[in-house]
Amino acid sequence: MSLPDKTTTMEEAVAAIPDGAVVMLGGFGVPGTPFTLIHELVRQGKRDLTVIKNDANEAGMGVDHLIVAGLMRKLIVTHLGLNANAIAAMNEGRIKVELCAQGILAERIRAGGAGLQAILTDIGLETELAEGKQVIEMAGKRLLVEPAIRADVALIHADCADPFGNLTYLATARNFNPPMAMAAERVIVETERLVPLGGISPDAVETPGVFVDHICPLTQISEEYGVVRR
Amino acid sequence: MSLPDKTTTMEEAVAAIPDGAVVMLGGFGVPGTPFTLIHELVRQGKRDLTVIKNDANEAGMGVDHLIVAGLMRKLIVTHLGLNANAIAAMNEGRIKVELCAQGILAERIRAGGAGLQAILTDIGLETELAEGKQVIEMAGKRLLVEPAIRADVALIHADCADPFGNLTYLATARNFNPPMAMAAERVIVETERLVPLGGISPDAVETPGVFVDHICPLTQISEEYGVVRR
Amino acid sequence: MSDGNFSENVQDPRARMVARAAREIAPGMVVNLGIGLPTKVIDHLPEGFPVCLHTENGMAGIGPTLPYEAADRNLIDAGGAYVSPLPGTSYFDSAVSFALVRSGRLDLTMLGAFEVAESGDLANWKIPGKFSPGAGGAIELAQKARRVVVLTTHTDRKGNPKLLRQCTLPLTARGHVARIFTDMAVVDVTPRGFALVELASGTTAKEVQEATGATLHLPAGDIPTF
Amino acid sequence: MSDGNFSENVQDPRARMVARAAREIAPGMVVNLGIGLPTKVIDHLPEGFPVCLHTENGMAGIGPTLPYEAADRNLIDAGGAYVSPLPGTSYFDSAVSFALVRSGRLDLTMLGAFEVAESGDLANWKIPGKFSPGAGGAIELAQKARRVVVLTTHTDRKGNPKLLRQCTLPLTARGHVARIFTDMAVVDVTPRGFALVELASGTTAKEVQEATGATLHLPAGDIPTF
Repeated sequence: MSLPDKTTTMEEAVAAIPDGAVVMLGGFGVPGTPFTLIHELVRQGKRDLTVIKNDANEAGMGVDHLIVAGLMRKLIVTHLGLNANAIAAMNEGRIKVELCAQGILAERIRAGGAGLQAILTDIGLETELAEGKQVIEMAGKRLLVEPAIRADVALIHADCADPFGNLTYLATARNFNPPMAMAAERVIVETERLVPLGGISPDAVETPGVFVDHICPLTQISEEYGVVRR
Repeated sequence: MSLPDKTTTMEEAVAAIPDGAVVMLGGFGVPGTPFTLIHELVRQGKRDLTVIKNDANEAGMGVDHLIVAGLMRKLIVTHLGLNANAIAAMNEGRIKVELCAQGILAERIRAGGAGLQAILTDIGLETELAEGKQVIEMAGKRLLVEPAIRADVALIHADCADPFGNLTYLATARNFNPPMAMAAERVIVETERLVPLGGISPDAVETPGVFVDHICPLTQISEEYGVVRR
Repeated sequence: MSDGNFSENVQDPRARMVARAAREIAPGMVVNLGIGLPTKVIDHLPEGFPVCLHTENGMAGIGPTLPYEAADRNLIDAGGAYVSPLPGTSYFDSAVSFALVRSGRLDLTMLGAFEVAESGDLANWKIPGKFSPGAGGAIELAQKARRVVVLTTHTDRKGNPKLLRQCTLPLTARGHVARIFTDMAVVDVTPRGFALVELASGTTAKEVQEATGATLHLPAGDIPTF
Repeated sequence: MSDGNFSENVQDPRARMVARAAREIAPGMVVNLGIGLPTKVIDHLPEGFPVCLHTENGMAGIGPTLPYEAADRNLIDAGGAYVSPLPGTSYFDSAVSFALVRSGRLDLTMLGAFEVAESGDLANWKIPGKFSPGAGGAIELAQKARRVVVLTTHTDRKGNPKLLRQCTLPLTARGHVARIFTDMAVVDVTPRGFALVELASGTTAKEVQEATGATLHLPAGDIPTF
């Protein structure tokens, strides 16, 4: 037996994404955001996207490009306080925004990746985050039904990949990438480094290649990936 | 800041477990089973235990010692086909056995570790595994409510630990250990190797020390841990 | 493992069934082979064949099984066999292992059976009063693999059919079996019921029908053999 | 970070509040410090103090913050500050990060506040019509840390009290705040309502009551100062 090769170009991998797709984007702030894949989404002019991401990055970087280019219909997010463009687009009704508690967004995505239909939680009960949600009673306790989330596509930023799609991440660039890399019909990875099969120890793999469809090696790390001077 | 030291002796760590405790045991077959901690449970004669484990090991090893010594009241398990003692004890009513689908047991434990109350799944619908379980309707689909599981104690086998309780596992000895290590009020680890703080790369940690209470270095690896000649 | 090609000219009927089942695996698939007959499929895959074998105790990319002397005490498959890694293998915990199964990343599973119904129902984990050790991972494999096929002898030890109109034993999963490989035939589960697809060489359609506990629909033209 | 001891003799009232709050952290705790004032608590911990600081973007064991020049582009806290690891630090994904919070492994969280009610209700994430960027991880921190304390100025910029009988803003969590550190006092949330525990030096109980939008229960004897 041998493991198949999933390396491809970014152009080709992104070309398969249809307009109207539901797209998960890894990252929390700068670390782990697939900036180059987002640029390719913009370059190919994919429209009417529903984007799922922890945050809206900052003005002029990452997910903000999709807002400015008018390619995003809806944003499912935990916090967009650092991006005035995103807040303005929300307030002016140019994008629809759904706000989630951060850990519940992570768990809903993970549940999607785990093939579960929903999780039951008391997080957000008696707050306005519970409004409109299904409530059930279990063992005498009222709980919120938080449905699993899956996407058409997940765009993932890895530090290192092998051709089968086994991935590792660095430090806090891990964040939402592993759960998202399990929760989409098509998982596209940009990687800072590509190593041969066997180049990642089987114990060190953080996302098993089984979940991954396309590996796109990055040819350069643009300044968006860098340290932000504030 | 510095991270606290959680190393202790196995005698002391196990002494804190009360009779009647709900105890999770890592392992799938031989790999990852905390054989030495189980021996200490038997030596200290902890009674009336509810044990949660993937399988019942084989006659003469691991969880079987608890059955033979009459210390186990109930076993929550996915498969006990390799242990004739366990099947006999079940059939004779000496232990109560609850059978779970393997991945659902893993998810129920993980949900406990994640502070969720339950998961919703279609696994086992229309089979006898669904009998007696709460069913709810979500978006027109009938789903089983599978409650999260937490234990009083989890006994974990690691390949390597640091004094704060960061853990790594080897190969298929990982199995149920990481979810169980998140899902108990008290997590006790036997480790083949103890390294100083910083001896495990922060990216390589498989169970963060935050979840762990006690680290017990093994002084020897008994033959139970070895390759089984069949 | 055979030498660059799928096995040919296997004589023993069971081995022939296993060899035929191996040809069900397409390049690039992620496959879980159940305990028993299905595990033997591995021996009939061409060397270097691009396939990712999954085992539910936490490994993707199973390599060849190892003898006792060469075994790694921490590396088994779900049946307890000592296996080896390939370049590109990964290990993961039991929750991730079934996440893969339930979320649709498992292209194919090959399972054993006590009974299969013409509706695709499968019973393979419990004989009430005789054998009830728990289903392990079978429920999820049978319910969630993208394609579920069964490898089984066509009849049990007493000669009773295992392919039936309805299962009599507790079900593993309802309506998910797509194809059955036996020592006598390859049989598909269709909306009309069982359909004969191929015959073991030396076996007639009539013999297969007589050993089957439900109507066997025959194809229009010649029936291929394996 | 101070030199082996908790900070003493801090003059600025806000800095004094932060220094006092730092003494709330017991050795061995796992602690999450919210964005803003709570983050500054770190500067008042004795060097080498045994504490595990958690940040919700996926790290346990935060070390000192780093200047721009020394920063690692992949290593930030949830507020975006560039931080460093300690010996024994671990990184994990966002699901694991909140598993830790919700399952009871977070001993203490220190949060900022717009409003705190005498019942322990907290509002700190939304001012309808003005400010609604999302709650991030605050809901789970406020609802599930074993102990929730708040650091806030006693009044807002216009001098209006932030400690109230009832919150007027959308809640972050209901009934979980145990203690409030302000520039004027340390106040506990008790079954009877707010209880004055300590006074900032130079402040009187009467001044604190006047700046508080609910009854402040006074202790029987002398009131310690900080």
